[in-house]
Amino acid sequence: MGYLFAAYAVFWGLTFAYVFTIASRQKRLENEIEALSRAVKREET
Amino acid sequence: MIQVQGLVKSFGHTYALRDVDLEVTQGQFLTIVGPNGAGKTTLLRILATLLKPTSGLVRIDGLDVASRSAEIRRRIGFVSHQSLTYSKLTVEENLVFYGRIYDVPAVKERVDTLLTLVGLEARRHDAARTLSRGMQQRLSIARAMIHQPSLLLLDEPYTGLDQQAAEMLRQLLQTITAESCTVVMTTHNLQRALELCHTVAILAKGRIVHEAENTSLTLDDFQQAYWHYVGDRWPR
Amino acid sequence: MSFLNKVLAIVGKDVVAELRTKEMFSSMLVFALLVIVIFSFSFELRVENVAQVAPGILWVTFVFASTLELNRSLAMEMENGCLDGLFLAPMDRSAIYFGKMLGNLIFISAIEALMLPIFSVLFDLNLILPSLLLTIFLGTIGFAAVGTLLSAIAVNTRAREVMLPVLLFPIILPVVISATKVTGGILDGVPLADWAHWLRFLVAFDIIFLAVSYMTFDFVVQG
Amino acid sequence: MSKSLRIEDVLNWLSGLSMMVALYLVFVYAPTEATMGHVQRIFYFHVSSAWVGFFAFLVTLVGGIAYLRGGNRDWDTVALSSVEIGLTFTAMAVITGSIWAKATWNAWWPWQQEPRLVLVSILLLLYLAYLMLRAFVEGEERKARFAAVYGIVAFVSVPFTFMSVRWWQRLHPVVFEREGTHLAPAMLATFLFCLVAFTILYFTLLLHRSRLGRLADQAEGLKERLRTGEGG
Repeated sequence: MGYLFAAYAVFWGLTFAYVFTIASRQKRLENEIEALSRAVKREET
Repeated sequence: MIQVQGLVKSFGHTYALRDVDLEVTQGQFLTIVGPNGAGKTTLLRILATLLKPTSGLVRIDGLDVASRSAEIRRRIGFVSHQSLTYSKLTVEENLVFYGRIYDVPAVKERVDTLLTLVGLEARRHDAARTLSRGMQQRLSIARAMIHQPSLLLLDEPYTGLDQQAAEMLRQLLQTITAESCTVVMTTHNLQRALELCHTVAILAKGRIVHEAENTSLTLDDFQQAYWHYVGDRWPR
Repeated sequence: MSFLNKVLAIVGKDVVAELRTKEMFSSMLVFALLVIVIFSFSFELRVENVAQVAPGILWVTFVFASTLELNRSLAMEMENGCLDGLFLAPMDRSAIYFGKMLGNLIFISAIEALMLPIFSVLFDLNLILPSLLLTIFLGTIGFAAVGTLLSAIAVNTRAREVMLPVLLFPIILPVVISATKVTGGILDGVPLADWAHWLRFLVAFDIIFLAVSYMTFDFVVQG
Repeated sequence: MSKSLRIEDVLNWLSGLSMMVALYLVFVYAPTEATMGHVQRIFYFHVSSAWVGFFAFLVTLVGGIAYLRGGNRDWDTVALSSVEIGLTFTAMAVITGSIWAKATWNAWWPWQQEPRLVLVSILLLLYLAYLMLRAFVEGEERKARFAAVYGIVAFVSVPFTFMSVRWWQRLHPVVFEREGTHLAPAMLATFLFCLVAFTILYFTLLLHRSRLGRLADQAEGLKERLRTGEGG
């Protein structure tokens, strides 16, 4: 039973960790893109 | 001979060439000058079929570079800023090897002619790595001429040469162009640029910004024009 | 035939360059001796029967020697931009692939031919058997077929000497497994019928990877 | 944008829901295996993870071929995303498999009994090499091209590795034989549902990861525009 629990814990741990990295990387890039677009706009005007 | 219309080349998000138009006629000698990073090497490598254009039309002898590259390669000789020769092989072995992969008939005779032309007969059995920079450059030109190309592309041929070697190279180029071979050369040396050419073009930030006939152009005028077009990138 | 002539020209100039300097042969000879010395020290205390570990040592040495050779072979083309010189010629890029691949095959085979007698003497085993030579040859084609393609990728990366083994080893693992198995079988005197399927396997690997490498080589070398 | 958002939402909910159902089936619906007991329940997610890993690498192969044919950078993003997801799931398969092996054979890493373990570790190495290659190549376009070629060659080698590992093992005593297809109907149903649920999860992750790739691309483009001070 302990092994079964461990296996599923590993599975969900990894899945959530991966989803979390995707989400945080997306957030960071969205912020970066927003900052960059503002900079580009400033440059052009 | 060469037709370029709306040529664009990008590497990912970086643009090396933006909208280049160019026309070179048979027997013409065109020099392209521009600062480092202007896109000179990229333009020559596209003409030499080593790079594919991102968009735009590039034709050599009416053949499209993207689709008819094999036929074009038979007509062009390319002198890169690297020597393109094997340092462990001798001068003669290098030329014979290139002769074979270019399907040159009677390779030996052709190699003899070329060695005489570039003045390397005495060094024919020496390994290419033992040659001086100037000799390497002449070997490089012989290599590019092995299949008697009708178009010669030279990328910064004067770089790294001393006065004497540069003078020999100039005479060699004069001899070659006298045989009505079309030449496109790049350089960042304005004085060398005006020596042999019929037309001179200025390339900056991936665009041809100026083109002039070399009939009554003085070095001073040309320098003025260069500063005007290249602008802030030129160190004053 | 002009295609074949060009392939042979590429092979020929590699052979001439090597015969002139003999850089690779001398370094490989030293390399083989070193490997044998290191292995004999690291196994000495435990192994009573050399024939048990000989196939493994043999193939590990071959794999490492091939990697060195492949790196060197493409590095020679990168020097002075010679690869550009080949691309400028009016020939199909597959001629470059087959030229380099044949050259690599010849050099790796020559290295192996050099190492086999050394191994035979030091292990006190007769390794020069027709069946074993066939196995080695088939395995070497596999190395050379994939290795030529991957070394063309690796030379364009930073840290190219490390990159080639990282890319190559997991892919040629089936060759190493099967060749080691067959070598073991031959040395143990197992009848042909028991390892013939491994030979077919090696042939299949060689054919498929020659085809895939031939088809993808163009994409590796353009631009 | 709004339309693709809706697809994302649908997939998000669908994968969440199907994973919940899968959990229910695994722990409640499926009967307990007679000889191995509850530990056998690892099987469902273990094999499904391995399946997603394998499927993801197949997608990388397809993405690589499509990229080389058309030059559309989106395919490269898909191929890279798929490798990342594939590696995550392969790692899960390795770890859950190792735990299972410990429970049944009392060994974390039974090389000899379980050739598939060897195969999966080689898959990990292959695609770690893929990521390493991308990290070491200069230039976006060239990176995509090399990665596509390596993705193709790597996947072609998988059946060979599988076969050689299979045959390699045959000379050793086969200690345990797994009763692969002799599953009870309820077990089989659970297993098949898990496969479907995992495949949906895979596509959901792929969608999000590809969006990440496109965002990164966009950011690069903006940076370049700022640097050169000119529109692309």
